Amino acid sequence: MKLTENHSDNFFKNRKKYTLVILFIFFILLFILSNSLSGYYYRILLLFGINVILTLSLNITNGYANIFSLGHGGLMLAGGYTTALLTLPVEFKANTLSLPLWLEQAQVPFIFSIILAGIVAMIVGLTILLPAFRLKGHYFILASLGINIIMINIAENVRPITNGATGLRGAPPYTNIWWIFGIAIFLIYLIWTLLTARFGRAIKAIGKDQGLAEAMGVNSAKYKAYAFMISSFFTGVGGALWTHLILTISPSSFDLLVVFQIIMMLVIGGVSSISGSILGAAIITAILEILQPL
Amino acid sequence: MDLTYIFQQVLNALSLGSMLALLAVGYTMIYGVLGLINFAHGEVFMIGAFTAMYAITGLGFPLPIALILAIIASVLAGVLLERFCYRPVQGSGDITLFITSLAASIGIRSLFVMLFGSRSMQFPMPKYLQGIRFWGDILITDLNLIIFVFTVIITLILSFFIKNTKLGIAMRGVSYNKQTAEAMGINSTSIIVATFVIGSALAAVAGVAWGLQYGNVRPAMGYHPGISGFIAAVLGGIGNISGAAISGFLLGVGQVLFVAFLPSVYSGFRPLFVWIVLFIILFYKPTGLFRSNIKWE
Amino acid sequence: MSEEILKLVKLTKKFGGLTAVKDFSMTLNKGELLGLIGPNGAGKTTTFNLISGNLAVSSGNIIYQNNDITDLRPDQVADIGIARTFQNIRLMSGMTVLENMQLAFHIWNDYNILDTIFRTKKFKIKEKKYLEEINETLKHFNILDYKNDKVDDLPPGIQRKADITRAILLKPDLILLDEPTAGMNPSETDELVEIIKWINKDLKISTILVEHDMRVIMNICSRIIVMENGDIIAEGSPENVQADKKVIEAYLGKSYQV
Amino acid sequence: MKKRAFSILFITFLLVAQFSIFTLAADPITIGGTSSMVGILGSIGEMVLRGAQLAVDMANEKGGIHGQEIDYTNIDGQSNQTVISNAAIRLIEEENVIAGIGPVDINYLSAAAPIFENNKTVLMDPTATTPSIAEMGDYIFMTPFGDDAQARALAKYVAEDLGFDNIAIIKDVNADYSITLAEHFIEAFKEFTGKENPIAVEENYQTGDQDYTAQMTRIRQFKDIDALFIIPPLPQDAPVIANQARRFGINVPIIYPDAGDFDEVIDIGGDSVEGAYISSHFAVEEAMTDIANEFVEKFEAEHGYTPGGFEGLGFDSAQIILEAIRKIDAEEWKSMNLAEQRVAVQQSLINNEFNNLIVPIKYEPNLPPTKPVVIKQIKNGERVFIKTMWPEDFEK
Amino acid sequence: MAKDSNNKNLLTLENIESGYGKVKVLHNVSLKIKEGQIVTIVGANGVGKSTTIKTILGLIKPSSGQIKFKNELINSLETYKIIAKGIGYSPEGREVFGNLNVYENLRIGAYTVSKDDFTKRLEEVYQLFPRLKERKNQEASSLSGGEQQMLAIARALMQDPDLLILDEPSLGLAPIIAEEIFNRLAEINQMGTTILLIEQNVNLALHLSDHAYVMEKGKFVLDEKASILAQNDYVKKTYMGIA
Repeated sequence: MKLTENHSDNFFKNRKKYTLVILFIFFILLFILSNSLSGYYYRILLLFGINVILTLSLNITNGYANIFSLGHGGLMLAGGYTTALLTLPVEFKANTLSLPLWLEQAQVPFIFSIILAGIVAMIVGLTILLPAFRLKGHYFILASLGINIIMINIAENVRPITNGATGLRGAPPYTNIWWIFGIAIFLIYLIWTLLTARFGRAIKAIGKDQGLAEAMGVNSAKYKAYAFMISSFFTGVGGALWTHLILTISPSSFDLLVVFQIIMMLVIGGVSSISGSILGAAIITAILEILQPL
Repeated sequence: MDLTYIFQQVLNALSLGSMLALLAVGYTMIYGVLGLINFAHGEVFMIGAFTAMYAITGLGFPLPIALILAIIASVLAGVLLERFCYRPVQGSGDITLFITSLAASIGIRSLFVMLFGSRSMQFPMPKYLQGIRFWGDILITDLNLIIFVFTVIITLILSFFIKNTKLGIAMRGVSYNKQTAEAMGINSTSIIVATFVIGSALAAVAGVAWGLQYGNVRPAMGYHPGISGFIAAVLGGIGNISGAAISGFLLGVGQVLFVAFLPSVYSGFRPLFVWIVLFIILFYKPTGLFRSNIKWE
Repeated sequence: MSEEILKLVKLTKKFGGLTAVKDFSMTLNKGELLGLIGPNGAGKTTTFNLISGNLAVSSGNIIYQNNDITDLRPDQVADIGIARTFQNIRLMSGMTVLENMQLAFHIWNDYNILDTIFRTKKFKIKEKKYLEEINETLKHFNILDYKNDKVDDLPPGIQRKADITRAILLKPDLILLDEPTAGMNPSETDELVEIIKWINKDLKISTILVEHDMRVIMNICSRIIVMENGDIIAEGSPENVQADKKVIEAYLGKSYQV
Repeated sequence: MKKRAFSILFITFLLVAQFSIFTLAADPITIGGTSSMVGILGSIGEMVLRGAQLAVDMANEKGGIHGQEIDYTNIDGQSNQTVISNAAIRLIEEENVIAGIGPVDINYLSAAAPIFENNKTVLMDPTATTPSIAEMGDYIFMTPFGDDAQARALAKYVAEDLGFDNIAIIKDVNADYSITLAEHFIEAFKEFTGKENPIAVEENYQTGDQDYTAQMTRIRQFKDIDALFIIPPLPQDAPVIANQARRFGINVPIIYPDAGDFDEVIDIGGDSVEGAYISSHFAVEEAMTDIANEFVEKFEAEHGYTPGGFEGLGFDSAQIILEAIRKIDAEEWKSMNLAEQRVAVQQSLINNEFNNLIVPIKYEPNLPPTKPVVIKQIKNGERVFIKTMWPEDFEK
Repeated sequence: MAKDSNNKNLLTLENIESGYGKVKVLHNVSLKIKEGQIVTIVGANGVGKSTTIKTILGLIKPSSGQIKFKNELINSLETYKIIAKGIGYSPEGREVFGNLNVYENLRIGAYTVSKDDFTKRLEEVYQLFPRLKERKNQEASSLSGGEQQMLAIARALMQDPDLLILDEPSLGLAPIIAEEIFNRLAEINQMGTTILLIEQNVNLALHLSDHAYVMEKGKFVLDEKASILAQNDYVKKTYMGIA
């Protein structure tokens, strides 16, 4: 009781110190890990980081805003393909695909390509889902499932751009521990910062009781769309990071099973909680690897 | 594109439509009483097909007995699912129920892969079903007709049952308002079990029909029809049995007709078209083509 | 003299075949405390839902401070200064009282998303100000001690006060209170009566009060409207209404005597 | 705050716990595999694994290579790109493999390939036939022939030996295997028949489809086709399409690519696939080398059935690696560290011919290997050897 | 009006504590209903009246205390078993099955009854509510509020219960219709059915009942003969608005 009192009243003074100390320790830990871990464990650590990003993104919609989406695999795919097309070697693009010249020649720096990946995922999510926002309950779930199926279908069939079911390969190995955990930390900060302010309170309120939130002056359609946009942006970024880690991308990697795994991470750690998402991502990533030799 | 061709294509679609209709009815009934998308329904369907296959090839039973065994196996699977997967997590929220059903689906599929391998196995078709008849240039396989007629009969019996019997009325009551139904002296648990029994039996019939029609079974066979059944159930207005049956038919026929009338260059985009149509329908009718039987809060 | 704040013109709401509100017209003056009574199902809550935009009006108009607000969404209605409470206590479960209160500042917040992310001075000043306001109001309602408790664990009396506090924090010009004393015991009811008086007199918020407790209604309302079957059957001062034959028959009961 | 601190602690714990499972460099020569045991490619993965394991066992019976025992370590790739790429790095970093045998499908292969390439370790593609696999890197080698070669050999056989010049094609439009094979086949078929348009109709279906009646209704309208070329990416679709074709009265011979070379096809297809022609990697009856006979014998003894083309490919994938090591001087081999040994294997593979395999093979840098294509026919429910198409016969 | 007070207890609640999850709604509630009586619980919205009913019906399980029906302990029984012992229930807000027609609603009401008894009961109930017979093939959702309330009561009567529990039957009804319904309830009671009534229309209810309880904040604060309670100043003041 005392502790909570403290942190909400003097929230800005103490929180900052705590956070900085933890961040400092965390980055030192990362530095040690990145130099001492073998390739395999380093990789698992990276996957864990990507999973944290994906789970946190999904938490915004499926957790806080309570709009249950099954379509995040499709958004990852959108992000992954975007960054792949922007960064693949020109030679590969020229030989395998038939792209407009500007895209074929494009060699976008990593930072911009992941931002663009996020933006494309955001646009995809919005275009497909905007007409679906008035749907309720399982009708919405069905519509969101559509994102996945539509995106996979497009990736499999627009062969001049996506190279069909084989997908694209040869993405540069840009992803590293600093990118992933940098983005993860930023996302954690962003979610925390939003939740403790007007924007996040509105989204949380919609998730708890939409009618009441509206009575408090929250435009639920608008804020749901915002929530979905942030979520799909970071899902797209997660997909992009994944692509630059695995170095290849094909449609079949983003089926329902991926979404299911992320939902598992979300549920195991506890919905609507940042630390829960991290914990869930850690547990599922570890379980998936530990079960491997069986 | 002459009339014969169109008619032939519609005829072709009858059996696929029938199977999806049977699956969709199961989805919608279970959704009605439990508020749950039973993603494992596709696996119940697969279990039916596997049992029938094994009864025929392994034990040498004739098809009708194999069908009965398939129904028994599927019903058992459905009831066990209800008892050990869904009942324990009832009331713990949508997401948990959802995860449970997805996990059950993947679990059963993996179990069958472990037991039988992921390759497909032959589903033998008895000689008396192999007939083909011609009507002018239009070709009709006996099996296609039989599956269709069988489905229509089952659907009619089921609608009669749901409409007129005490149990059927109770099922509708439970799906409309479970708590009030309980306060009328209805044991909702047994109604839920009964619903699983009926839904799973229909899935078994669909599974056997699938095996006969396509000649093979495999552990992953339930995935695609399962999703189609789910779509049909939603499209038909969740909880609406005849709506589900009709939507199942429409979806099956639609899928075949997409192939039939789309230039084959575009046939890769079939799911895209299906989903666009679906989105359009949902945009204008946000609760499906037909009236939902669920009471919305 | 007095200025109109809300005017309902021939408001009608139909649900399928059922007409819940029928050609209902009324006006509310600025600063007034109006009691809306009538049997259950007479259309009081439906009227609230129509004003607050939760239900779509079948026909008729709602005029608020000379603006037609008939077709506004609930959030827009809240934005222009009409707050409401619900018949059942509605708080965000799993959140603390404070978090529930903070939501009320949604429409007043004018820092933008960048202020939020970078925690600018503006953000801090605003949030601090809101926190002070919340503390002050909670203190006035005597529930400051519960500020950091989860609302689910609180007794109904406290929950009800939190519910009303949150509506007040919207700083509305008009508040719709739907049975605020439902489920309260007499001492809690007395406390709520004082609160409602304070809201109306000190905060100068015009109030419409739906209530079943005749003690409350007759004590504090300056004017009463009696509804039955979606329409007005009587209107006037508490004394007049209590004496009205139709009211006695439809609502107060035959044994009712003044 | 407490909760978050706890979770960070937990993660750290997990990571530290994993340190303790470090393995030391092993004495024997290790070959790694990433065959998937589950998922859609599970059954092919298992065939490959059996073949490869047998090659390793046979080498060990003969006393290993350079006096060292051979180990074969397979990590289940689960038909999942993420898992396979993790498995690849684990094989290289933790299991210290000399070379690896990849997953059976190009999608999954392309997840493993960059890791092997970056670590300068040879990765053998056991079954995937897309020619561009050989271009994935200097350390990526294909065991099977490329689809271009397969398509040409098959087109030549169909056009010249069978004399067909008007055929229908049905393929999976979601699978690159089907699409590229069809493209190469059509091109070659035009050349060998000399006809402008020897393809009567080209139909498409989608992965996961089971109902091909709409396509069959269309193919049925072409009454004078000589054959139906079915190009499924996976064996399971092959017989189902045949069944439905027969039901629609399409009674022309059926032609399959190597995806039809499975028992499953005959089991399910039954009478429908009788007489079908298949292009294959290897036929038991027509052993091209001595070791082929030994392989068939030992395989039958161990697993109780006659190996098919994919068991053969699995065997060859491992055998090629073993042969490459064998070609290195023993003294030199022993003086090298692991990284040098890995590079040596690659050096030994390029520009070399290997004859001590089931099917003789020749490598050139970044190209699919040159090797013969076998044509089989299904007769009385058995796949029977018809003809070997030697590279020099069908090459451009 | 008062019936023989020597009659046996049909339903007794002893020291019931009950609620939803962590939140306790009922505190130490005790209640007695004798055979043949009409007993009313009055109280404002949200004081725990409906919770009391739901606890009796087993829809909520009490955390402590005893519930006896016909001298049998029914605390831990499933709802459907409690209903089968002879309790008819007409829920608050009527809760008819909107997707079923009138006949089907009545069929569900008679779920625990054999087919023959059902036909017999159907006639009796139709006699009591002729309007329902006219509309027997109409979907319940299309009925007017009063008709729906009649249907809810009729449905509760279908299994010929010994105890009829009604949760706010006058809710949302015009006074004339409410009165009609109360007249029916009197008739039903005359035929020998014990009635437990929850009402906010205190005036009507107290005139009909033999005995009444006043509930506030999950406790019974008054427990008296209805006729006495109707004269009680506190009740008059608080619940009937008589100053």
